[in-house]
Amino acid sequence: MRVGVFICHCGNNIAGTVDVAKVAEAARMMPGVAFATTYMYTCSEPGQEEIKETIKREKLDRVVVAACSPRMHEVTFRRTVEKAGLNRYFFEMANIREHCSWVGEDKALNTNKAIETIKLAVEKVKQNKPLFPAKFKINKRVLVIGGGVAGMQAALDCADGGLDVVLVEKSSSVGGMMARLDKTFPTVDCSICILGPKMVDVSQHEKINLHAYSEIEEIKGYVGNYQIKIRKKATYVDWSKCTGCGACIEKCPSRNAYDYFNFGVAPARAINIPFPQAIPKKATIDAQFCRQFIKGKCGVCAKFCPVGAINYEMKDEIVTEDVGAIIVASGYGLIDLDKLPEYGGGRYPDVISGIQYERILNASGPTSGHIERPSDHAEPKTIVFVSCAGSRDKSIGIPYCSNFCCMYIAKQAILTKDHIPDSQSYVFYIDIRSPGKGYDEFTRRAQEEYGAKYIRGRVSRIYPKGKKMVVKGADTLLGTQVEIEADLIVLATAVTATNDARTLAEKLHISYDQNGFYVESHPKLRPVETNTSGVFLAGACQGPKDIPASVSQGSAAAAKVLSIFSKDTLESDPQIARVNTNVCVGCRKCIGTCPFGAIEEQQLRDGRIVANVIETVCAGCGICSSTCPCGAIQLQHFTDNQLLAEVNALCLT
Amino acid sequence: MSEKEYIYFPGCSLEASAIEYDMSVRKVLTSLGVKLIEPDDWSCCGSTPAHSVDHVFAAAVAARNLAIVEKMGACTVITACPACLSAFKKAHHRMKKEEGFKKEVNAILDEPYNCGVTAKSVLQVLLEDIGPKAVAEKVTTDLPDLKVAPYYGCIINRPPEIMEFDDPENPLAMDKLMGAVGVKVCDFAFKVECCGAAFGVAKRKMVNELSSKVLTMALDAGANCLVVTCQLCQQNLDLRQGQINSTMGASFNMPVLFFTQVMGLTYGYSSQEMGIDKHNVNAESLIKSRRPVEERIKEEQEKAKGKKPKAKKAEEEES
Amino acid sequence: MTIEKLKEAARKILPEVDVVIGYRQGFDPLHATPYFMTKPEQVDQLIWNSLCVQNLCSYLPFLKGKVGVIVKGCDSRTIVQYMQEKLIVRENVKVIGVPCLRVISVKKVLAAINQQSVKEVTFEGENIVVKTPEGQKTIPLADVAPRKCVTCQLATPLQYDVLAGEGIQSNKPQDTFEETKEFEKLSLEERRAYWEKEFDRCIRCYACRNACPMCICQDKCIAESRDPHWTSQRANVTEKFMFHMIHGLHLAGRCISCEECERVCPMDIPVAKIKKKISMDLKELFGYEAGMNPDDTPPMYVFKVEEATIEEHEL
Amino acid sequence: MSYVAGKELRIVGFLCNWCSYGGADTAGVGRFKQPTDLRIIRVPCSGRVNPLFVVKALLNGADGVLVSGCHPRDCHYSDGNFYARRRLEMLKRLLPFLGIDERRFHYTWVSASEGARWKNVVTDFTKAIHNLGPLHHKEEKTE
Repeated sequence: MRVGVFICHCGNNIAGTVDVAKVAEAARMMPGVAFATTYMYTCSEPGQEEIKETIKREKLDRVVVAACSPRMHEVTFRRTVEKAGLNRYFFEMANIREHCSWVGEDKALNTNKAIETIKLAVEKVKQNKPLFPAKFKINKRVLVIGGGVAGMQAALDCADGGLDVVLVEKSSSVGGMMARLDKTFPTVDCSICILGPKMVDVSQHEKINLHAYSEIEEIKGYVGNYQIKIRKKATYVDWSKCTGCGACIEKCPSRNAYDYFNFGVAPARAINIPFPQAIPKKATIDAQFCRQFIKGKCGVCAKFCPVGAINYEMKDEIVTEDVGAIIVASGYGLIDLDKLPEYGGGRYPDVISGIQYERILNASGPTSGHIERPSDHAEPKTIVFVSCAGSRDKSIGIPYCSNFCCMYIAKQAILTKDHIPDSQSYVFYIDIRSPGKGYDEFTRRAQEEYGAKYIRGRVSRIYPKGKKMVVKGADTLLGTQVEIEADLIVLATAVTATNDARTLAEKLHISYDQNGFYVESHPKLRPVETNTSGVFLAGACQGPKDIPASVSQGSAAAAKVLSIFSKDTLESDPQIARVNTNVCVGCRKCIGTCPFGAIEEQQLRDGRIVANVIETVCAGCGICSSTCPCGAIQLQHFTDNQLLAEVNALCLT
Repeated sequence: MSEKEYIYFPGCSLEASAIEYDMSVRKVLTSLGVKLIEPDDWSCCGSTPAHSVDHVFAAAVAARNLAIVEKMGACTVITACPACLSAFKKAHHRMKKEEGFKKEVNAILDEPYNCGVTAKSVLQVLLEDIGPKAVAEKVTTDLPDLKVAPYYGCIINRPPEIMEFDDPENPLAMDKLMGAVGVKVCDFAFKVECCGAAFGVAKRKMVNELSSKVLTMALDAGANCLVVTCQLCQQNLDLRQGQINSTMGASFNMPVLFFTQVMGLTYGYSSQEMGIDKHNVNAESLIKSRRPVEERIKEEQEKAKGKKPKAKKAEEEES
Repeated sequence: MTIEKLKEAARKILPEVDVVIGYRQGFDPLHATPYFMTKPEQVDQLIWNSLCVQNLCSYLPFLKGKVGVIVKGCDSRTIVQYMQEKLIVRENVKVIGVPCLRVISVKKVLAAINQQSVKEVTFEGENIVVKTPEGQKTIPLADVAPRKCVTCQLATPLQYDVLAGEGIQSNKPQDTFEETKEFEKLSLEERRAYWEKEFDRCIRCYACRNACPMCICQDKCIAESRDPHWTSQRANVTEKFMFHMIHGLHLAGRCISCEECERVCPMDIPVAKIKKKISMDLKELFGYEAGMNPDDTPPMYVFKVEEATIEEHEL
Repeated sequence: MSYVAGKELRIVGFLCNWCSYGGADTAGVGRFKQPTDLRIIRVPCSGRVNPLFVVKALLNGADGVLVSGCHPRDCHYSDGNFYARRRLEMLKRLLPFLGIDERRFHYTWVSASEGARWKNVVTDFTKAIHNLGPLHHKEEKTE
């Protein structure tokens, strides 16, 4: 066996704290190693060429690259050795950067650690067997979770690319948060005017199958072949009949249902269509408030519905869809006002959230676009905006910046001036974050043209004084305390993950960070992929994002799906379990423990019952291998012998 | 109601400047069937003067008293003074959390403190251990003219992780108790704003400004009287009210009573028994209209009768 | 008389099965040995007494067709465990249950007669009478009973199709793992030294494994294979230790404490000790006892999303 | 296997590729300094870690073994860490019976985003092992 070891300097990233020359020297002494060298940037074009040539020149049959994390470049180098004629699994990576040069301070110890890490890889690679991926057909349909702007963009791009799209939206209409906005920064064009056409496209595109008012129940399968169970929640209105005429809403007697779309700015009816441009424009009954459900008598809507669409008996319905890839665009949430007691959040009606103000500004909102404050419907003259209301505040567990508040506050200040020329806006801020194209100019306009007074400092307390609200805070630039008597206070409440983000992640088998936002597989280079192949991310479910960023991610995710669907078959990862039927005693323990039901009984000609792995279903976790008492079922590339070789490399003295 | 017993730590000011607080606390708790035992040889709680110079020392002074209570075999000590309360709770909290600190403190003490004592405010005892229901049962007298703004001050419930009582931003304990004894309570936004605290001498003007804000807010809230839990607040707001008027060119005339005094009055004690007369701003004008509680109850019943049909109508609209 | 009932049962069952497994006299009067009966006349040689120690169920997973087997209470846990692990088809096994209060430990008897050859063995009430060249010795059965009999709760088998004799109640105290707890009182160093000393004697004859009813891998055992290569053939204590850990951990949640492993060990290594410790922990963690309820699943092959008894370990 | 005399002990870590291995990467990218003793073996899932690997390591020369997987409910293969939890807990309780201090074996959960947490796990575990000292009386070769 002739193993070649290539040690990467990675500029100074490795060579800075590891004596690479010494490492190479030590590597040459390792049994089975025929060649070892160092290289400045192994991952570079010439670096890979070097590897290919050396393989040929030195007749290497195994290769170890000691460099960064395999999560970074394993794929790159596998391709390299394959090009040089070796099976791509005759390659191992020794992680001497993330796990060594970057975390250890003592050069001698680092060097020793690097040597041992390479020894580990060498021992493993000597145990490696050639593996060959099987091909399997893929189902070229895509599931998009979330009908916000990111989800719709992804759905439309996929559909235009010729894919069948299943779009699942939790609420009764697509549109998401953007549909709630009045105008958008920095162009101040009407939000629904630019979103509306997209919504219509979604509803009319023959390739898009929209499940509104539905949620993901269960996800089974693997890239190329997912089986999705979707729960269509009971609307108590037969949408095939409903024309969206609104007669029922007119007549509905229970008038204090919570208005989710307007974030409770004003009460809604128990039967409702969230907004005029809703897609689909169908009514939904909120059983929490509907008298028919609470009191057991009413039936007014049923009486007045011209098409007899009302059906109080309706039950949730489970539909199944088979797809080959999933785009997650489940969006974001906002913290509740009452999490901010020092601002009187939830206590004083005239302390509202940014999104609520957005609805008040909006012509299709509960006040038809007239700015009036909740308490007495008076037109406010002095409006105070408080940015970072919750954001960048460790004490309530939200250490991060919510990304777009600075900008929408500037927008809202501008719009306020447009609506009420004799009004005065104040903005309390920590920093103005306006890095986007035309963003900083925009925040300046708010101050210079629209006279919004920006105060750098935080608000300590908000309390009522007569009809006014007093905002007490610090001006850190003047180094004084300020008190402003305002009519309306708008809190830029922090962006959070949606409250069901974690449960959805568990169904998808993707990971989320401590704040509940989904983790991309590389923060820079794979921003819309997850570590679960076939599942992609778009929009704010991955972290707070404004509209352009969400839209680009929607398109990016769509592009990713289209590219994997550009082939008819996918290569299955050969790193799956395989049964040695000569050894298997048919105890069936693996069958019971496999999370994917990938193992079945099989009778051999001699009548013996043994286990058999269904290749396309096996995901390669290896639970079977650690369950099997006689080592008959082995996870390829992570077999007992391969792991034992590593253990022995470290332990046997 | 079952006989309750508590170790009661009066603290320095309740023996002197705020003796009326002590009087009212003892009387009110007695009428609620609570027996108070004063620990022998209790000493300074270690508040402001001590902890502003040396934390270990301050903790030791507090812990000395807690150790005494521990030795008495009790696990709770109650006090009316928020300063004592926070001194005790702070010392206990940090000694419990940091083994090193505990050693340091106990090294100074003859009798080590083993962190076995919970300090509670009289307010907390009344609200949680006795409860509004029992508190209400003892009411004999109605004070129709009294409209109180409950003013909690800064430390009775802050910092929350140490004081572990009520809401740090919008406390309601006194509101509930005042409600329970049938006194009109005004919702008041300055419940926990600063009164100027111990700066009365050093920075008089600042204290006057801050206190005057509190009084103004109380007036705006429609109150004609402040109820407090802290004798320092009481001092700044009552004793200095004349001062405030002259510095701020105002004309406040708002009595500032301890919540226990108000409770006592509703229990039928006289102004003298509650030491109302010890205050600067005279509260008599608000109290003199006092009457047996039955009268109020009758009134309310009549009102209710008057209301009935109206309420009915609303019901019909609903359905 | 139990033996008559046994013979009768065996004869009755024989026509329906390919073989009936029982006991007959072994190579000397002190040993009984497993006996495979296929013809009615063989049944006459069947014996039943306190010498019938072997767990005959161990053969079941490896026998095709229908089998009859004589099963003591303790052995019946094997049947149950096989059922849990679907290693036998219960319908294909005719279980002849036999009530039993205790067997003897040959090792203990030989110790009592300081290892002389045995001429004759008879039973008088609760005593065993052993004739040796030097005369005869009467020993109370209780004194030479193996450990498992001392706390045996299964005088009557859990599973049987026919019961030879009347069902009897156990008169023994519950097993409270005293021995295990005692051992845990030793210091870490003492325990480590203990095992290194014990395992050092191991000759890796694999008798413990071969006798174990749950070691279903038998000649496929990873202690002997090269793929996977868990242990080398080197005769050092580490490799021996490793082998016994393999045996122990493979039996986690499966060991029905028949203690055959210990009975057959030629070096008298207390190999059952480790398995008992694991059984104790798993009983405590998951309330699971192997071989008691056919509907259970061994705890290492299932999980709960919330494990009430497992707390996260802090560093 | 070569040692750096006195300074290091032998610590073997089995890390789930999807979470803890990534967490260790994250720690590296964040330059969170850690002791150098740990050697990492990459596995697809904590459920792949047969307790016998831990035993093998401890018997053959490791002074400490660390297994780290995804937080419960967050397993890339949905159930792997649930099996791991049961099996490794069983092992952790068994070790002292064999005369091996159970603190020499630690299993925990670290996600790919928890770089800081990973640093703490490594630092604390290494500290713990150094407090316990070497498990085997082997003559340590110097470089």
